[in-house]
Amino acid sequence: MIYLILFAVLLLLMLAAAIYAVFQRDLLYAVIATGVISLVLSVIFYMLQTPDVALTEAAIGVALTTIIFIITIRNTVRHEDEHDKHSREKKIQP
Amino acid sequence: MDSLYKMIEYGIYGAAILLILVGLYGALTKKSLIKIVIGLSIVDAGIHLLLVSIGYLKGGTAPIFSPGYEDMADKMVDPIPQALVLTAIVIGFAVTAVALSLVIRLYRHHDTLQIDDIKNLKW
Amino acid sequence: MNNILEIIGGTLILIGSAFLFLGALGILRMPDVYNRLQAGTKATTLGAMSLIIGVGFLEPSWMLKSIIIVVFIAFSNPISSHALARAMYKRKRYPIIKSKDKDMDAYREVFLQEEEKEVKS
Amino acid sequence: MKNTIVILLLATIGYYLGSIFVNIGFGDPRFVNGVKDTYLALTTSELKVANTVTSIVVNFRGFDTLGEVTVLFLAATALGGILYKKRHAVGERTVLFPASSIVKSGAKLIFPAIVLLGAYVFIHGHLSPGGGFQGGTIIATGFLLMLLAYDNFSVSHNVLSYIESFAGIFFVAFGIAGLMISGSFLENFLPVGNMNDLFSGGVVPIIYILVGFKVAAELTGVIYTVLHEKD
Repeated sequence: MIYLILFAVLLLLMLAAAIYAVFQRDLLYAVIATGVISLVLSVIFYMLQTPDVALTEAAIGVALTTIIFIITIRNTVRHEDEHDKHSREKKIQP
Repeated sequence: MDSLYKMIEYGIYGAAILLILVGLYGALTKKSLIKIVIGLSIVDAGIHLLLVSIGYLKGGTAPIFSPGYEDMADKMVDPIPQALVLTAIVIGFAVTAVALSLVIRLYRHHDTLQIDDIKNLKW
Repeated sequence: MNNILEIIGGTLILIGSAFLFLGALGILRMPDVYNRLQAGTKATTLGAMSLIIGVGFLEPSWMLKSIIIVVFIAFSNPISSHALARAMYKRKRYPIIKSKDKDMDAYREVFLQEEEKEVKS
Repeated sequence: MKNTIVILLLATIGYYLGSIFVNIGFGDPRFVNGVKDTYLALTTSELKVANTVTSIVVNFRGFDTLGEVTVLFLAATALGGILYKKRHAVGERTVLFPASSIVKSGAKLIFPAIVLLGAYVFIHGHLSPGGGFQGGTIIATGFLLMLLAYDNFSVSHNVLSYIESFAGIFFVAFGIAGLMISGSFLENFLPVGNMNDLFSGGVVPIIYILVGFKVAAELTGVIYTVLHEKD
Protein backbone atom coordinates (compact mmCIF):
# COMPACT_ATOMS: atom_id res chain seq x y z
CA MET A 1 0.00 0.00 0.00
CA ILE A 2 2.61 2.55 1.11
CA TYR A 3 4.78 1.24 -1.72
CA LEU A 4 2.16 2.23 -4.28
CA ILE A 5 1.66 5.67 -2.72
CA LEU A 6 5.44 6.24 -2.86
CA PHE A 7 5.35 5.18 -6.50
CA ALA A 8 2.61 7.72 -7.31
CA VAL A 9 4.44 10.51 -5.49
CA LEU A 10 7.63 9.76 -7.42
CA LEU A 11 5.81 9.79 -10.77
CA LEU A 12 4.13 13.12 -9.96
CA LEU A 13 7.47 14.60 -8.83
CA MET A 14 9.08 13.52 -12.10
CA LEU A 15 6.32 15.07 -14.20
CA ALA A 16 6.48 18.31 -12.21
CA ALA A 17 10.25 18.49 -12.71
CA ALA A 18 9.81 17.90 -16.47
CA ILE A 19 7.23 20.68 -16.82
CA TYR A 20 9.42 23.03 -14.75
CA ALA A 21 12.43 22.20 -16.93
CA VAL A 22 10.56 23.01 -20.13
CA PHE A 23 8.89 26.23 -19.01
CA GLN A 24 11.68 27.78 -16.91
CA ARG A 25 13.42 30.72 -18.62
CA ASP A 26 16.66 30.52 -16.65
CA LEU A 27 18.56 27.67 -18.30
CA LEU A 28 20.63 26.81 -15.21
CA TYR A 29 17.48 26.05 -13.22
CA ALA A 30 16.14 24.00 -16.12
CA VAL A 31 19.31 21.89 -16.20
CA ILE A 32 19.09 21.22 -12.46
CA ALA A 33 15.48 20.13 -13.01
CA THR A 34 16.62 17.62 -15.66
CA GLY A 35 19.05 16.25 -13.09
CA VAL A 36 16.13 15.84 -10.69
CA ILE A 37 14.24 13.91 -13.40
CA SER A 38 17.14 11.49 -13.77
CA LEU A 39 17.50 11.04 -10.00
CA VAL A 40 13.81 10.24 -9.51
CA LEU A 41 13.89 8.00 -12.59
CA SER A 42 16.71 5.92 -11.15
CA VAL A 43 14.66 5.33 -7.97
CA ILE A 44 11.71 4.28 -10.14
CA PHE A 45 13.94 1.89 -12.08
CA TYR A 46 15.06 0.34 -8.82
CA MET A 47 11.43 -0.14 -7.75
CA LEU A 48 10.68 -1.79 -11.11
CA GLN A 49 13.33 -4.46 -10.26
CA THR A 50 15.98 -3.28 -12.70
CA PRO A 51 19.07 -2.45 -10.60
CA ASP A 52 21.48 -2.43 -13.54
CA VAL A 53 19.62 0.33 -15.32
CA ALA A 54 19.23 2.25 -12.06
CA LEU A 55 23.00 2.28 -11.53
CA THR A 56 23.64 3.49 -15.07
CA GLU A 57 20.99 6.20 -14.88
CA ALA A 58 22.27 7.44 -11.53
CA ALA A 59 25.84 7.72 -12.75
CA ILE A 60 25.22 9.14 -16.22
CA GLY A 61 22.02 11.14 -15.88
CA VAL A 62 22.78 12.84 -12.59
CA ALA A 63 26.51 13.48 -12.83
CA LEU A 64 27.81 13.53 -16.38
CA THR A 65 24.87 14.97 -18.35
CA THR A 66 24.33 17.75 -15.82
CA ILE A 67 27.99 18.75 -15.81
CA ILE A 68 28.15 18.87 -19.61
CA PHE A 69 25.02 21.06 -19.75
CA ILE A 70 26.51 23.37 -17.11
CA ILE A 71 29.78 23.72 -19.02
CA THR A 72 27.82 24.59 -22.16
CA ILE A 73 25.80 27.24 -20.33
CA ARG A 74 29.00 28.69 -18.93
CA ASN A 75 30.46 28.92 -22.43
CA THR A 76 27.30 30.46 -23.96
CA VAL A 77 24.42 32.39 -22.39
CA ARG A 78 22.43 31.69 -19.27
CA HIS A 79 19.00 33.08 -20.10
CA GLU A 80 16.74 31.70 -22.75
CA ASP A 81 15.65 34.96 -24.41
CA GLU A 82 19.05 36.61 -24.43
CA HIS A 83 19.85 37.25 -28.06
CA ASP A 84 21.58 40.60 -28.50
CA LYS A 85 24.73 40.55 -30.54
CA HIS A 86 26.99 41.81 -27.76
CA SER A 87 26.08 39.24 -25.19
CA ARG A 88 29.63 37.94 -25.18
CA GLU A 89 30.89 40.96 -23.24
CA LYS A 90 28.29 40.81 -20.51
CA LYS A 91 28.28 37.06 -20.30
CA ILE A 92 27.17 35.75 -16.96
CA GLN A 93 30.05 34.33 -15.04
CA PRO A 94 29.97 30.63 -14.07
CA MET B 1 -6.20 -2.03 -3.09
CA ASP B 2 -6.76 -3.64 -6.46
CA SER B 3 -8.09 -0.44 -7.99
CA LEU B 4 -5.07 1.43 -6.63
CA TYR B 5 -2.78 -1.06 -8.34
CA LYS B 6 -4.75 -0.56 -11.55
CA MET B 7 -4.35 3.20 -11.21
CA ILE B 8 -0.59 2.92 -10.76
CA GLU B 9 -0.21 0.55 -13.67
CA TYR B 10 -1.90 2.98 -15.99
CA GLY B 11 -0.17 5.84 -14.20
CA ILE B 12 3.29 4.60 -15.11
CA TYR B 13 2.45 4.34 -18.80
CA GLY B 14 0.72 7.71 -18.56
CA ALA B 15 3.73 9.31 -16.87
CA ALA B 16 6.11 7.90 -19.48
CA ILE B 17 3.94 9.09 -22.39
CA LEU B 18 3.45 12.51 -20.76
CA LEU B 19 7.23 12.81 -20.36
CA ILE B 20 7.67 12.11 -24.06
CA LEU B 21 4.97 14.65 -24.97
CA VAL B 22 6.34 17.38 -22.68
CA GLY B 23 9.83 16.88 -24.08
CA LEU B 24 8.58 16.99 -27.66
CA TYR B 25 6.60 20.16 -26.89
CA GLY B 26 9.74 21.81 -25.56
CA ALA B 27 11.80 20.70 -28.54
CA LEU B 28 9.20 21.90 -31.05
CA THR B 29 8.16 25.29 -29.66
CA LYS B 30 11.17 26.71 -27.82
CA LYS B 31 13.61 29.02 -29.58
CA SER B 32 16.77 28.47 -27.59
CA LEU B 33 19.10 25.70 -28.77
CA ILE B 34 19.98 24.54 -25.26
CA LYS B 35 16.26 24.29 -24.47
CA ILE B 36 15.81 22.05 -27.50
CA VAL B 37 18.57 19.72 -26.29
CA ILE B 38 16.97 19.66 -22.82
CA GLY B 39 13.67 18.67 -24.43
CA LEU B 40 15.34 15.86 -26.35
CA SER B 41 16.94 14.49 -23.19
CA ILE B 42 13.52 14.50 -21.49
CA VAL B 43 12.17 12.47 -24.44
CA ASP B 44 15.05 10.05 -23.84
CA ALA B 45 14.08 9.60 -20.20
CA GLY B 46 10.43 8.94 -21.12
CA ILE B 47 11.35 6.30 -23.68
CA HIS B 48 13.60 4.52 -21.18
CA LEU B 49 10.81 4.41 -18.62
CA LEU B 50 8.36 3.09 -21.23
CA LEU B 51 10.70 0.30 -22.35
CA VAL B 52 11.55 -0.81 -18.83
CA SER B 53 7.92 -0.86 -17.73
CA ILE B 54 6.97 -3.15 -20.64
CA GLY B 55 9.23 -5.85 -19.23
CA TYR B 56 7.83 -5.71 -15.69
CA LEU B 57 6.21 -8.78 -14.18
CA LYS B 58 3.75 -8.51 -11.32
CA GLY B 59 5.54 -9.56 -8.11
CA GLY B 60 8.72 -10.32 -10.02
CA THR B 61 12.31 -10.22 -8.86
CA ALA B 62 15.40 -8.83 -10.54
CA PRO B 63 16.91 -11.25 -13.10
CA ILE B 64 19.95 -12.13 -10.97
CA PHE B 65 20.55 -15.67 -9.71
CA SER B 66 22.18 -14.70 -6.45
CA PRO B 67 22.37 -17.31 -3.66
CA GLY B 68 18.86 -18.19 -2.54
CA TYR B 69 17.24 -17.23 -5.83
CA GLU B 70 18.53 -20.03 -8.05
CA ASP B 71 15.15 -21.59 -8.93
CA MET B 72 13.05 -18.44 -9.35
CA ALA B 73 13.48 -18.28 -13.13
CA ASP B 74 9.73 -18.12 -13.83
CA LYS B 75 9.25 -15.18 -11.44
CA MET B 76 11.87 -12.90 -12.92
CA VAL B 77 11.20 -9.73 -14.87
CA ASP B 78 12.14 -9.61 -18.53
CA PRO B 79 15.92 -8.95 -18.86
CA ILE B 80 15.93 -8.07 -22.56
CA PRO B 81 14.47 -4.52 -22.33
CA GLN B 82 16.90 -3.88 -19.49
CA ALA B 83 19.87 -4.75 -21.67
CA LEU B 84 18.41 -2.54 -24.41
CA VAL B 85 17.91 0.44 -22.09
CA LEU B 86 21.36 -0.07 -20.54
CA THR B 87 23.02 0.56 -23.89
CA ALA B 88 20.49 3.25 -24.86
CA ILE B 89 21.39 5.41 -21.85
CA VAL B 90 25.08 5.43 -22.70
CA ILE B 91 24.34 6.21 -26.35
CA GLY B 92 21.99 8.98 -25.23
CA PHE B 93 24.80 10.59 -23.25
CA ALA B 94 27.08 10.47 -26.28
CA VAL B 95 24.40 12.06 -28.49
CA THR B 96 23.81 14.82 -25.93
CA ALA B 97 27.52 15.57 -25.72
CA VAL B 98 27.87 15.87 -29.50
CA ALA B 99 24.76 18.06 -29.73
CA LEU B 100 26.06 20.40 -27.02
CA SER B 101 29.45 20.70 -28.69
CA LEU B 102 27.64 21.72 -31.89
CA VAL B 103 25.71 24.29 -29.82
CA ILE B 104 28.98 25.75 -28.49
CA ARG B 105 30.41 25.92 -32.02
CA LEU B 106 27.27 27.66 -33.36
CA TYR B 107 27.37 30.19 -30.54
CA ARG B 108 31.01 31.02 -31.27
CA HIS B 109 30.13 31.68 -34.89
CA HIS B 110 26.81 33.49 -34.63
CA ASP B 111 26.94 35.09 -31.16
CA THR B 112 23.42 33.92 -30.46
CA LEU B 113 21.47 30.83 -29.51
CA GLN B 114 18.09 31.81 -31.01
CA ILE B 115 17.28 29.60 -33.96
CA ASP B 116 15.37 32.44 -35.61
CA ASP B 117 18.54 34.49 -35.84
CA ILE B 118 20.66 31.72 -37.31
CA LYS B 119 19.52 32.03 -40.90
CA ASN B 120 22.54 32.05 -43.14
CA LEU B 121 23.62 28.61 -44.19
CA LYS B 122 27.23 29.38 -45.00
CA TRP B 123 29.87 29.45 -42.29
CA MET C 1 18.80 -11.06 21.25
CA ASN C 2 17.22 -10.69 17.86
CA ASN C 3 14.49 -8.58 19.35
CA ILE C 4 16.93 -6.17 20.94
CA LEU C 5 18.74 -5.67 17.63
CA GLU C 6 15.43 -4.95 15.92
CA ILE C 7 14.45 -2.41 18.55
CA ILE C 8 17.80 -0.62 18.29
CA GLY C 9 17.61 -0.58 14.50
CA GLY C 10 14.05 0.71 14.44
CA THR C 11 14.84 3.47 16.90
CA LEU C 12 17.86 4.55 14.86
CA ILE C 13 15.79 4.61 11.66
CA LEU C 14 13.11 6.67 13.42
CA ILE C 15 15.69 9.18 14.66
CA GLY C 16 17.22 9.39 11.20
CA SER C 17 13.93 10.03 9.43
CA ALA C 18 13.00 12.67 12.03
CA PHE C 19 16.29 14.48 11.33
CA LEU C 20 15.73 14.24 7.59
CA PHE C 21 12.25 15.72 8.01
CA LEU C 22 13.64 18.57 10.10
CA GLY C 23 16.26 19.24 7.44
CA ALA C 24 13.62 19.46 4.70
CA LEU C 25 11.53 21.78 6.89
CA GLY C 26 14.56 23.96 7.49
CA ILE C 27 15.23 24.27 3.77
CA LEU C 28 11.66 25.48 3.30
CA ARG C 29 11.59 27.86 6.25
CA MET C 30 15.02 29.50 6.35
CA PRO C 31 15.55 32.90 4.71
CA ASP C 32 18.89 32.74 2.89
CA VAL C 33 21.50 30.39 1.50
CA TYR C 34 23.72 30.04 4.55
CA ASN C 35 20.88 29.21 6.91
CA ARG C 36 19.49 26.69 4.46
CA LEU C 37 22.87 25.02 4.07
CA GLN C 38 23.25 24.86 7.82
CA ALA C 39 19.82 23.29 8.27
CA GLY C 40 20.15 20.95 5.33
CA THR C 41 23.67 19.66 5.80
CA LYS C 42 23.76 19.10 9.53
CA ALA C 43 20.38 17.41 9.59
CA THR C 44 20.94 15.24 6.53
CA THR C 45 24.41 14.13 7.60
CA LEU C 46 23.25 12.93 10.99
CA GLY C 47 19.93 11.66 9.60
CA ALA C 48 21.42 9.62 6.77
CA MET C 49 24.13 8.22 9.05
CA SER C 50 21.79 6.99 11.73
CA LEU C 51 19.36 5.64 9.13
CA ILE C 52 22.05 3.57 7.44
CA ILE C 53 23.43 2.31 10.76
CA GLY C 54 19.87 1.35 11.69
CA VAL C 55 19.56 -0.69 8.50
CA GLY C 56 22.81 -2.39 9.45
CA PHE C 57 21.33 -3.34 12.83
CA LEU C 58 18.22 -4.78 11.19
CA GLU C 59 20.28 -6.90 8.76
CA PRO C 60 23.49 -7.80 10.63
CA SER C 61 25.21 -9.19 7.54
CA TRP C 62 25.13 -5.73 5.93
CA MET C 63 26.81 -4.02 8.89
CA LEU C 64 30.27 -3.76 7.30
CA LYS C 65 28.95 -2.20 4.11
CA SER C 66 26.80 0.29 6.00
CA ILE C 67 29.79 1.35 8.13
CA ILE C 68 31.78 1.98 4.95
CA ILE C 69 28.91 4.06 3.54
CA VAL C 70 28.74 6.08 6.77
CA VAL C 71 32.48 6.80 6.61
CA PHE C 72 32.13 8.11 3.08
CA ILE C 73 29.14 10.27 3.98
CA ALA C 74 31.25 11.71 6.80
CA PHE C 75 33.95 12.56 4.25
CA SER C 76 31.91 13.93 1.39
CA ASN C 77 28.92 15.75 2.87
CA PRO C 78 30.75 18.47 4.87
CA ILE C 79 33.20 19.05 2.01
CA SER C 80 30.43 19.61 -0.53
CA SER C 81 28.51 21.98 1.75
CA HIS C 82 31.74 23.88 2.44
CA ALA C 83 32.29 24.25 -1.31
CA LEU C 84 28.72 25.55 -1.80
CA ALA C 85 28.99 28.08 1.02
CA ARG C 86 32.39 29.28 -0.18
CA ALA C 87 31.11 29.74 -3.73
CA MET C 88 28.18 31.78 -2.43
CA TYR C 89 30.54 33.95 -0.36
CA LYS C 90 32.82 34.55 -3.32
CA ARG C 91 29.83 35.53 -5.45
CA LYS C 92 28.98 38.28 -2.87
CA ARG C 93 25.75 36.78 -1.61
CA TYR C 94 25.84 38.18 1.91
CA PRO C 95 23.45 36.83 4.53
CA ILE C 96 20.07 38.43 5.15
CA ILE C 97 20.02 39.74 8.71
CA LYS C 98 16.67 40.63 10.23
CA SER C 99 16.96 41.31 13.93
CA LYS C 100 16.76 43.96 16.60
CA ASP C 101 19.68 42.44 18.41
CA LYS C 102 22.75 44.63 18.79
CA ASP C 103 25.26 41.94 17.87
CA MET C 104 23.43 41.19 14.67
CA ASP C 105 23.52 44.88 13.79
CA ALA C 106 27.27 44.80 14.25
CA TYR C 107 27.44 41.91 11.80
CA ARG C 108 25.40 43.88 9.31
CA GLU C 109 27.81 46.81 9.63
CA VAL C 110 30.77 44.52 8.91
CA PHE C 111 29.15 43.07 5.83
CA LEU C 112 28.09 46.48 4.50
CA GLN C 113 31.59 47.84 4.94
CA GLU C 114 33.03 44.89 3.11
CA GLU C 115 30.59 45.40 0.28
CA GLU C 116 31.54 49.08 -0.02
CA LYS C 117 35.22 48.13 -0.14
CA GLU C 118 34.49 45.74 -2.98
CA VAL C 119 32.57 48.40 -4.88
CA LYS C 120 35.36 50.97 -4.47
CA SER C 121 38.17 48.65 -5.48
CA MET D 1 -1.02 29.35 -34.24
CA LYS D 2 2.12 27.27 -34.14
CA ASN D 3 1.40 26.27 -30.55
CA THR D 4 -2.07 25.04 -31.52
CA ILE D 5 -0.72 22.88 -34.32
CA VAL D 6 1.96 21.43 -32.04
CA ILE D 7 -0.55 20.65 -29.29
CA LEU D 8 -2.93 18.96 -31.74
CA LEU D 9 -0.08 16.88 -33.15
CA LEU D 10 1.11 15.86 -29.70
CA ALA D 11 -2.44 14.99 -28.61
CA THR D 12 -2.77 12.66 -31.59
CA ILE D 13 0.57 10.98 -30.87
CA GLY D 14 -0.33 10.64 -27.20
CA TYR D 15 -3.75 9.13 -27.94
CA TYR D 16 -2.38 6.44 -30.22
CA LEU D 17 0.60 5.65 -27.96
CA GLY D 18 -1.73 5.38 -24.97
CA SER D 19 -4.17 3.07 -26.72
CA ILE D 20 -1.32 0.80 -27.85
CA PHE D 21 0.14 0.48 -24.39
CA VAL D 22 -3.19 0.00 -22.64
CA ASN D 23 -3.77 -2.94 -24.99
CA ILE D 24 -0.39 -4.41 -24.10
CA GLY D 25 -1.13 -4.28 -20.37
CA PHE D 26 1.19 -3.98 -17.42
CA GLY D 27 2.85 -6.78 -15.49
CA ASP D 28 1.20 -9.78 -17.14
CA PRO D 29 3.18 -12.95 -17.89
CA ARG D 30 2.48 -12.61 -21.58
CA PHE D 31 5.69 -13.86 -23.13
CA VAL D 32 5.12 -17.54 -22.44
CA ASN D 33 7.79 -19.63 -24.16
CA GLY D 34 9.37 -16.45 -25.33
CA VAL D 35 13.01 -15.59 -25.82
CA LYS D 36 13.22 -14.59 -22.17
CA ASP D 37 12.86 -18.15 -20.90
CA THR D 38 15.49 -19.39 -23.32
CA TYR D 39 17.98 -16.81 -22.15
CA LEU D 40 17.28 -17.48 -18.47
CA ALA D 41 17.72 -21.22 -18.96
CA LEU D 42 20.89 -20.90 -21.03
CA THR D 43 22.40 -18.47 -18.54
CA THR D 44 22.19 -20.94 -15.68
CA SER D 45 22.92 -24.12 -17.60
CA GLU D 46 25.66 -23.19 -20.07
CA LEU D 47 27.35 -19.99 -19.00
CA LYS D 48 26.95 -20.14 -15.18
CA VAL D 49 26.62 -16.35 -15.00
CA ALA D 50 24.43 -15.06 -12.18
CA ASN D 51 23.39 -11.74 -13.72
CA THR D 52 21.24 -12.37 -16.78
CA VAL D 53 21.54 -8.80 -18.05
CA THR D 54 25.32 -9.21 -18.20
CA SER D 55 25.07 -12.45 -20.12
CA ILE D 56 22.68 -10.85 -22.62
CA VAL D 57 24.78 -7.73 -23.10
CA VAL D 58 28.11 -9.52 -23.40
CA ASN D 59 27.39 -12.95 -24.80
CA PHE D 60 24.00 -13.44 -26.44
CA ARG D 61 23.99 -9.99 -27.99
CA GLY D 62 27.69 -9.27 -27.80
CA PHE D 63 27.95 -8.12 -31.40
CA ASP D 64 25.40 -5.43 -30.56
CA THR D 65 27.61 -4.26 -27.70
CA LEU D 66 30.61 -4.08 -30.01
CA GLY D 67 28.64 -1.79 -32.32
CA GLU D 68 27.50 0.31 -29.38
CA VAL D 69 31.01 0.79 -28.05
CA THR D 70 32.03 1.79 -31.57
CA VAL D 71 29.27 4.41 -31.63
CA LEU D 72 30.58 5.77 -28.33
CA PHE D 73 34.10 5.95 -29.76
CA LEU D 74 32.81 7.76 -32.86
CA ALA D 75 30.93 10.25 -30.66
CA ALA D 76 34.07 11.01 -28.65
CA THR D 77 36.07 11.46 -31.84
CA ALA D 78 33.43 13.72 -33.40
CA LEU D 79 33.30 15.85 -30.27
CA GLY D 80 37.04 16.32 -30.38
CA GLY D 81 36.80 17.19 -34.05
CA ILE D 82 34.04 19.75 -33.59
CA LEU D 83 35.79 21.50 -30.70
CA TYR D 84 39.29 21.23 -32.13
CA LYS D 85 40.09 24.87 -32.81
CA LYS D 86 41.11 26.47 -29.55
CA ARG D 87 42.02 24.56 -26.46
CA HIS D 88 43.36 25.75 -23.13
CA ALA D 89 46.70 24.35 -22.14
CA VAL D 90 46.94 22.60 -18.78
CA GLY D 91 46.66 25.09 -15.92
CA GLU D 92 45.23 27.92 -18.01
CA ARG D 93 41.59 27.00 -17.61
CA THR D 94 39.53 30.05 -16.61
CA VAL D 95 38.10 29.61 -13.16
CA LEU D 96 36.38 32.31 -11.16
CA PHE D 97 38.34 31.42 -8.05
CA PRO D 98 40.47 28.38 -7.23
CA ALA D 99 39.07 25.68 -5.02
CA SER D 100 39.94 25.85 -1.34
CA SER D 101 42.46 23.52 0.27
CA ILE D 102 39.70 21.62 2.06
CA VAL D 103 38.13 20.69 -1.27
CA LYS D 104 41.50 19.83 -2.77
CA SER D 105 42.62 17.48 -0.01
CA GLY D 106 39.13 15.99 0.25
CA ALA D 107 39.10 15.27 -3.46
CA LYS D 108 42.54 13.68 -3.21
CA LEU D 109 41.22 11.53 -0.36
CA ILE D 110 38.05 10.38 -2.10
CA PHE D 111 39.40 9.88 -5.65
CA PRO D 112 41.10 6.48 -5.09
CA ALA D 113 37.97 5.23 -3.35
CA ILE D 114 35.83 6.20 -6.32
CA VAL D 115 38.15 4.46 -8.77
CA LEU D 116 38.19 1.40 -6.51
CA LEU D 117 34.38 1.38 -6.42
CA GLY D 118 34.26 1.56 -10.23
CA ALA D 119 36.72 -1.33 -10.53
CA TYR D 120 34.69 -3.36 -8.02
CA VAL D 121 31.51 -2.71 -9.99
CA PHE D 122 32.92 -3.90 -13.29
CA ILE D 123 34.88 -6.84 -11.92
CA HIS D 124 31.77 -8.17 -10.16
CA GLY D 125 29.58 -7.46 -13.18
CA HIS D 126 28.60 -11.11 -13.65
CA LEU D 127 27.62 -11.66 -10.00
CA SER D 128 25.82 -8.52 -8.87
CA PRO D 129 24.13 -5.51 -10.51
CA GLY D 130 26.65 -3.48 -12.41
CA GLY D 131 29.16 -4.06 -15.13
CA GLY D 132 31.40 -2.36 -17.60
CA PHE D 133 29.19 0.58 -18.48
CA GLN D 134 28.34 1.42 -14.88
CA GLY D 135 31.90 0.98 -13.60
CA GLY D 136 33.29 3.03 -16.46
CA THR D 137 30.98 5.94 -15.77
CA ILE D 138 31.79 5.80 -12.05
CA ILE D 139 35.51 6.06 -12.84
CA ALA D 140 34.77 8.97 -15.19
CA THR D 141 32.95 10.80 -12.36
CA GLY D 142 36.07 10.31 -10.21
CA PHE D 143 38.19 12.03 -12.85
CA LEU D 144 35.53 14.75 -13.10
CA LEU D 145 35.91 15.40 -9.37
CA MET D 146 39.68 15.77 -9.73
CA LEU D 147 39.29 18.08 -12.74
CA LEU D 148 36.89 20.31 -10.81
CA ALA D 149 39.07 20.48 -7.70
CA TYR D 150 42.44 21.07 -9.37
CA ASP D 151 42.55 23.50 -12.28
CA ASN D 152 45.94 22.13 -13.39
CA PHE D 153 45.02 18.45 -13.25
CA SER D 154 46.04 16.87 -16.53
CA VAL D 155 44.99 13.61 -18.13
CA SER D 156 47.38 12.33 -20.76
CA HIS D 157 45.59 11.86 -24.05
CA ASN D 158 48.19 9.35 -25.17
CA VAL D 159 47.48 7.06 -22.23
CA LEU D 160 43.73 7.41 -22.79
CA SER D 161 44.02 6.53 -26.48
CA TYR D 162 46.28 3.53 -25.75
CA ILE D 163 43.86 2.17 -23.12
CA GLU D 164 40.90 2.73 -25.40
CA SER D 165 42.41 1.15 -28.50
CA PHE D 166 43.91 -1.85 -26.69
CA ALA D 167 40.57 -2.55 -25.02
CA GLY D 168 38.85 -2.43 -28.43
CA ILE D 169 41.50 -4.67 -30.03
CA PHE D 170 41.23 -7.28 -27.27
CA PHE D 171 37.42 -7.21 -27.50
CA VAL D 172 37.58 -8.09 -31.21
CA ALA D 173 40.38 -10.60 -30.56
CA PHE D 174 38.28 -12.49 -28.02
CA GLY D 175 35.40 -12.47 -30.47
CA ILE D 176 37.53 -13.92 -33.27
CA ALA D 177 39.03 -16.52 -30.90
CA GLY D 178 35.47 -17.60 -30.11
CA LEU D 179 34.76 -17.79 -33.82
CA MET D 180 37.79 -20.00 -34.46
CA ILE D 181 37.48 -22.32 -31.47
CA SER D 182 33.76 -22.64 -30.81
CA GLY D 183 32.17 -21.71 -34.08
CA SER D 184 30.51 -18.33 -33.70
CA PHE D 185 31.58 -14.79 -32.89
CA LEU D 186 32.06 -14.05 -29.17
CA GLU D 187 31.12 -17.58 -28.18
CA ASN D 188 32.52 -18.86 -24.89
CA PHE D 189 35.67 -20.99 -25.18
CA LEU D 190 37.05 -20.90 -21.64
CA PRO D 191 35.94 -23.32 -18.91
CA VAL D 192 32.97 -22.12 -16.87
CA GLY D 193 33.23 -22.57 -13.12
CA ASN D 194 30.50 -22.82 -10.52
CA MET D 195 27.64 -20.37 -10.17
CA ASN D 196 28.36 -17.32 -7.98
CA ASP D 197 32.11 -17.75 -7.95
CA LEU D 198 34.35 -14.85 -8.88
CA PHE D 199 36.13 -16.96 -11.51
CA SER D 200 33.11 -18.19 -13.39
CA GLY D 201 31.35 -17.49 -16.63
CA GLY D 202 34.27 -18.16 -18.98
CA VAL D 203 34.87 -15.22 -21.27
CA VAL D 204 32.06 -12.97 -19.99
CA PRO D 205 33.84 -11.15 -17.09
CA ILE D 206 37.00 -10.60 -19.18
CA ILE D 207 35.05 -8.89 -21.95
CA TYR D 208 33.05 -6.80 -19.48
CA ILE D 209 36.28 -5.62 -17.83
CA LEU D 210 37.56 -4.59 -21.28
CA VAL D 211 34.29 -2.71 -21.91
CA GLY D 212 34.75 -0.98 -18.54
CA PHE D 213 38.24 0.27 -19.46
CA LYS D 214 37.03 1.45 -22.85
CA VAL D 215 34.00 3.34 -21.51
CA ALA D 216 36.04 4.95 -18.72
CA ALA D 217 38.68 6.18 -21.16
CA GLU D 218 36.12 7.53 -23.63
CA LEU D 219 33.98 9.40 -21.10
CA THR D 220 37.04 10.87 -19.37
CA GLY D 221 38.23 12.11 -22.74
CA VAL D 222 34.83 13.68 -23.50
CA ILE D 223 34.73 15.55 -20.17
CA TYR D 224 38.33 16.69 -20.47
CA THR D 225 37.77 18.02 -23.99
CA VAL D 226 34.61 19.92 -23.14
CA LEU D 227 36.01 21.36 -19.91
CA HIS D 228 39.09 22.79 -21.64
CA GLU D 229 37.14 24.52 -24.41
CA LYS D 230 38.47 28.05 -24.94
CA ASP D 231 36.38 31.19 -25.35
